[in-house]
Amino acid sequence: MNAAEELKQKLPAAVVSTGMQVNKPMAVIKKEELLNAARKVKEMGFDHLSVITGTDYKDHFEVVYNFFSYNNKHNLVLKVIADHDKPEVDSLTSLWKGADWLERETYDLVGIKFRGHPNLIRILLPDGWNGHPLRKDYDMNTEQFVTVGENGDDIVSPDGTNLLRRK
Amino acid sequence: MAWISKNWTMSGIIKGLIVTLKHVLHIGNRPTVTVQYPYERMKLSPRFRGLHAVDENACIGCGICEVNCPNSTITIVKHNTRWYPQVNIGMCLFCGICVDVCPMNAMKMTGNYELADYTRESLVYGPDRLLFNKEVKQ
Amino acid sequence: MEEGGFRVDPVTIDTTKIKTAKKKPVTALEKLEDTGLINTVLAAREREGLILFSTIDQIFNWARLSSLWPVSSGLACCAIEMMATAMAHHDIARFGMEIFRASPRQADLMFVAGTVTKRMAPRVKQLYEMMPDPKWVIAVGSCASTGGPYIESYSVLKGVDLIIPVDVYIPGCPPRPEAWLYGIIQLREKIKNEGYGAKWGLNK
Amino acid sequence: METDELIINMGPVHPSTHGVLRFKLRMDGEIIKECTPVLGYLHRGTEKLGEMKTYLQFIPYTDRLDYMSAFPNNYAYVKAVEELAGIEVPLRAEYIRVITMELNRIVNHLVSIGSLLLDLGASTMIMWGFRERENALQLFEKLCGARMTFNYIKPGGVREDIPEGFIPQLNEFLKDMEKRIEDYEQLINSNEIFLMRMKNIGVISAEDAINYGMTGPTLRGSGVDYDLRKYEPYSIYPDLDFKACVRDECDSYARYIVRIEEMKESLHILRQVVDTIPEAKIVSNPKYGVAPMTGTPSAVSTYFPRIFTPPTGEVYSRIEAPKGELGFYIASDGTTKPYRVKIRSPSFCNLTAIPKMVQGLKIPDLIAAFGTIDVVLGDVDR
Amino acid sequence: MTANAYELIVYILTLLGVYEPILNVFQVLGIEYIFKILIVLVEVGILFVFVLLTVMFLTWMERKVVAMVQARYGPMVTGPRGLLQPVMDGVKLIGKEDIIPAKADRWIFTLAPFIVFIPALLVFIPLPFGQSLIISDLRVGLLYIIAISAVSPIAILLAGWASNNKYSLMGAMRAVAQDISYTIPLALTAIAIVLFTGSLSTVDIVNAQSGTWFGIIPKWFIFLQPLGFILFLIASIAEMGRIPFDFQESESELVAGFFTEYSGMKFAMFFLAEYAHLFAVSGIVVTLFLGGWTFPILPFVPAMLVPLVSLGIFLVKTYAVIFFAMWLRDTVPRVRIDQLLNIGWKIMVPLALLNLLLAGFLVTAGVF
Repeated sequence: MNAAEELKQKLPAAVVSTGMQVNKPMAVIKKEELLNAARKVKEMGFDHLSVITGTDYKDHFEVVYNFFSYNNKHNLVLKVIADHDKPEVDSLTSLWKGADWLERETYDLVGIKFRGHPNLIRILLPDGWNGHPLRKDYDMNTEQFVTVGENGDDIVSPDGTNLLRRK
Repeated sequence: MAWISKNWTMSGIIKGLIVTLKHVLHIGNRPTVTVQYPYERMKLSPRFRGLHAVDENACIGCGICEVNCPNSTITIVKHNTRWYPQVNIGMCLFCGICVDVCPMNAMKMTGNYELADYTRESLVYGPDRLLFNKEVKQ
Repeated sequence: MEEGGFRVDPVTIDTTKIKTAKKKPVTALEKLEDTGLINTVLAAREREGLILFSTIDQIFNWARLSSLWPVSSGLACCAIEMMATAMAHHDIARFGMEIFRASPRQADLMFVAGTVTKRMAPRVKQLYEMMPDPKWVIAVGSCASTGGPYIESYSVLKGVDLIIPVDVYIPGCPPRPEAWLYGIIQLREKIKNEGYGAKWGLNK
Repeated sequence: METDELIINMGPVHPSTHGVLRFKLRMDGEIIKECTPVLGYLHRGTEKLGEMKTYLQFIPYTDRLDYMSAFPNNYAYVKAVEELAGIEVPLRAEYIRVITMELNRIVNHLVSIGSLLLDLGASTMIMWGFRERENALQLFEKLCGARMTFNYIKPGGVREDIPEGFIPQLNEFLKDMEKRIEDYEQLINSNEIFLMRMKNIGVISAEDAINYGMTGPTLRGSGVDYDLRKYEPYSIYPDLDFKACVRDECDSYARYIVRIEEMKESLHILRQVVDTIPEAKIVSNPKYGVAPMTGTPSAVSTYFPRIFTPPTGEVYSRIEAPKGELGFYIASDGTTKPYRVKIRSPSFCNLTAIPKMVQGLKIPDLIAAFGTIDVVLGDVDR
Repeated sequence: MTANAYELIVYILTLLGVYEPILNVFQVLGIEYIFKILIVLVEVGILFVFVLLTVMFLTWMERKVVAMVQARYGPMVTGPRGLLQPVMDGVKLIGKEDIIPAKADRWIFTLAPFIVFIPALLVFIPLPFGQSLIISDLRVGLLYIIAISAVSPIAILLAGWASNNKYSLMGAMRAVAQDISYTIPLALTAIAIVLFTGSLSTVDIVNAQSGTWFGIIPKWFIFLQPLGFILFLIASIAEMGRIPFDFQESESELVAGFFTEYSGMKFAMFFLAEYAHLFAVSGIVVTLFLGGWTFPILPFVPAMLVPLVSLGIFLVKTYAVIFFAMWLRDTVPRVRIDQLLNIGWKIMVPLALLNLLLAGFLVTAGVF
């Protein structure tokens, strides 16, 4: 029995379906039950949160969590489906501190909000950047420029006249 | 501090000093390795991916390299009644995909890396600077 | 950061006006001669008519080209090749350039080595402005020259010459250390042909 | 006593932030009260570009993520694609890949140790490290024609076969390298000042390291015996004899020692691989079957597909890169381009722990601890 | 036998037969003192030119030594083996724009380089370069040297404060803390030497080291006080602010330390002062512990050549110490500032006191 099935036995209410992500057991989790499921997953010995991925599927968002257990050498994938209009899932920072930046990055690039995250601000792009680039509807043609403010922070503006020498 | 009193002989630093002195005096296969570039050159691998070259007779101007180039470095332009690729080496990744995909094996990458120039415009290598003639060369 | 002191605008050559060469030039120096750049400079000197000051110019030019201290600011991949250029096998120190100054105030030359992102662009510009005149910029690699691999990206500046003037472009992704040295030699040739009496107002 | 806090912005242009990272430091005199890394000064949008390029076109971009060790990057991406499309790889190609990856691990650790020492103020080690690195780069150049950005490992094989004279040169390098590592150890390992700077600095316990998602030498320096090559084996690693290098002091010195030991282990692996490399094909082609063993570019262009469409699906594949666990998540919608590429970069996740590691230390300790987690900004910001 | 450089010049002029005639001319005009001042100016001028040339050579040497350790060549293109490189650097720095940051304190910002540079030259005045090659044999020579070197932290503090830059200020603070904590062991070990000689005069100290024991071992203080020598060497490397103790400009932490904001000639002055300091401190080490210009072969040298030969001996010894400093720089990393202060106060000072005690015992026992 793989880890996904085990999780389904333990938390039948949370798991929507189980399957495989190529060679890793995967469980699709209800959005509301994510934190419970994650807690259970951690109890099952999955102590390493490898990656958090957010994907824009035009009509919905998928957030994929890859877990790994250092003791049992097992993999487990959790998948959460979020609405496209109001993408919001629970934050796992209380369980894994490593989730902090991964969630911030997902928020930054894909625009999925993490409920309960202590410091959900952009991490790779400057504060004030318009849009989330990894969404499929991100407009690649809009030019945004960055200038430096008083204490070294970035200011985003569509106007690059201070920066550019020539067009 | 107690830690230092254990290591007061500084034997580690003395060991390090001996190694560096060996380098100063070139003891035991520790030579000066500098290759004085404008006067001497390193041996270049024949596979080195430098400036492109296009075989004048083989190229059919099909544009497969243009399509496969990851960042549209290559454009096909007209040159002496035929169509040849023009490479903006200021943009090029030197990844060699254009060489791999060329159906006629007309695209080559030479060992020329001395490409520095004063203007951005002169980094665009048109067919006049890329073409070579296989028959003439051999 | 604001600057004090008096600023000097040296007589620089507007290289953007150089059009493509007539013949097929081989080295960049030949290209330079081909475009009549040297003659332009010489003519500019003749207009001033003072040979002594052009001698001073030559001395200063020689000093400047012999001791170009780069500011140590690496941005991305090319910075590693910058380190490789400074290291034992290629040894930029032979040209007297191993003094990588961490403070731009003491540097003469800036290698823009790597991708200039939009977020980094104002900082690069600031760094350039903090350097004292005379100063030169070498754009290294495709990213700094035109945006290179990331030209389609949303967060990359398409060429550092949009924000600061560039003297020499070194293509390559990243250019091998010999290509760097070749670029440096090209810059030395360029400095050789510049007119810098401006400090004392002699050439104007 | 009332004292003012000093706020220092270290970076983005600073000699010891290894690129364009910025630390916002709240200082109490020389003591760091809070350290906030500010990232993104090298954010180049690689993941978005991954969606815009075809599978083959994206391989050169993976080179430029962690530019200190491009082969593992190439391999991780290609491995993900291979898993996605179910491509089998000929044995010789796997051997060549392991050669390149282990060589690259040595190169990476050389530069990492060198720049650590440079940050501590000793300029010699980086010169020596780069001297050996140059020898390795000549091998790379001989093999694939580029020094840092290779674009060599392709789905189903490698771009070109091993050229003539490569194996002798590699053997020479291996022989040379052993002596050099002895030199480094003599120079650094027992240097009292180095020990003073590194021991008990940047301590992070095994639980914390796991919780923060640290991987690679940083994790093994904290006493977690974990190496993906050993416990989730890929390529030909199951057939090879090597050990995961673990130290349990959890401090900067342990991480440094792990790197030195890993270089030796890599030499050991390379010696085995060089002895047993089989004579076989280097490319297998999903469309045209398995190609014969080839070495010429023309053959590569003949047997390589220009357009490549894996089936719909998603995959997360990870390898043990020199800096830690490098993973690629690829979602495919059955077209020629990936639907989504997500890069799990080791540097990014290792950097998460820096604020925890340096709290209460001083700026020089921050530099020492930061040097030992071996961050490359191209990998952090992507 | 002449005592100092002034007398040496007079002696040479007398030998050439020009001293009396010129003196007569000035005496007739009644401005004899002007002639004396002229001679002093000449000797000081020679010293300063010599020091500046040495400093330039030292920058070249530093780069070459680093290059040798690191398996490369160092400067090669400019001049033969790159010998002209320091000249070119100097000329270039003269021609650079001189930036004074807008928020800096202009007056102090401009003053600081001079306050660093001038003491670095003044240290050389009581330093015996060879027999009778000394500007002035001050009776408090050693005290003068220690006092003058204590001026440079003030200038560094001025520079760091005036720059209005956090890194500069931190670098300056560190430099001052470091200088203060290392001047004490430096002075204490120097006092141990004074116990032997009974005089603060540098010439006396050198003369005291001129003999030999058993006809073979030169009577240098290094053999009497090995501990004192090591302490003095470490303290003087810290005083020079070189790796492993280069906090004032620790590049990887503080960008360029207290001179982060300096450019052009002002920066060059810091640069020159640093190397002049290196030369001076090495000279002091040689004078105090390595017998100065003395060497057992000196009695066999013809009296006419003694100043020249002794100068050569002094320079060889000094360059050996300088080479050691450079060699050490290429080998070891930098210690941390608090570790440095710990070493200074908790180890160096007690050891220096112990050394003083030992010296006292040796003197009382009449060993020397």
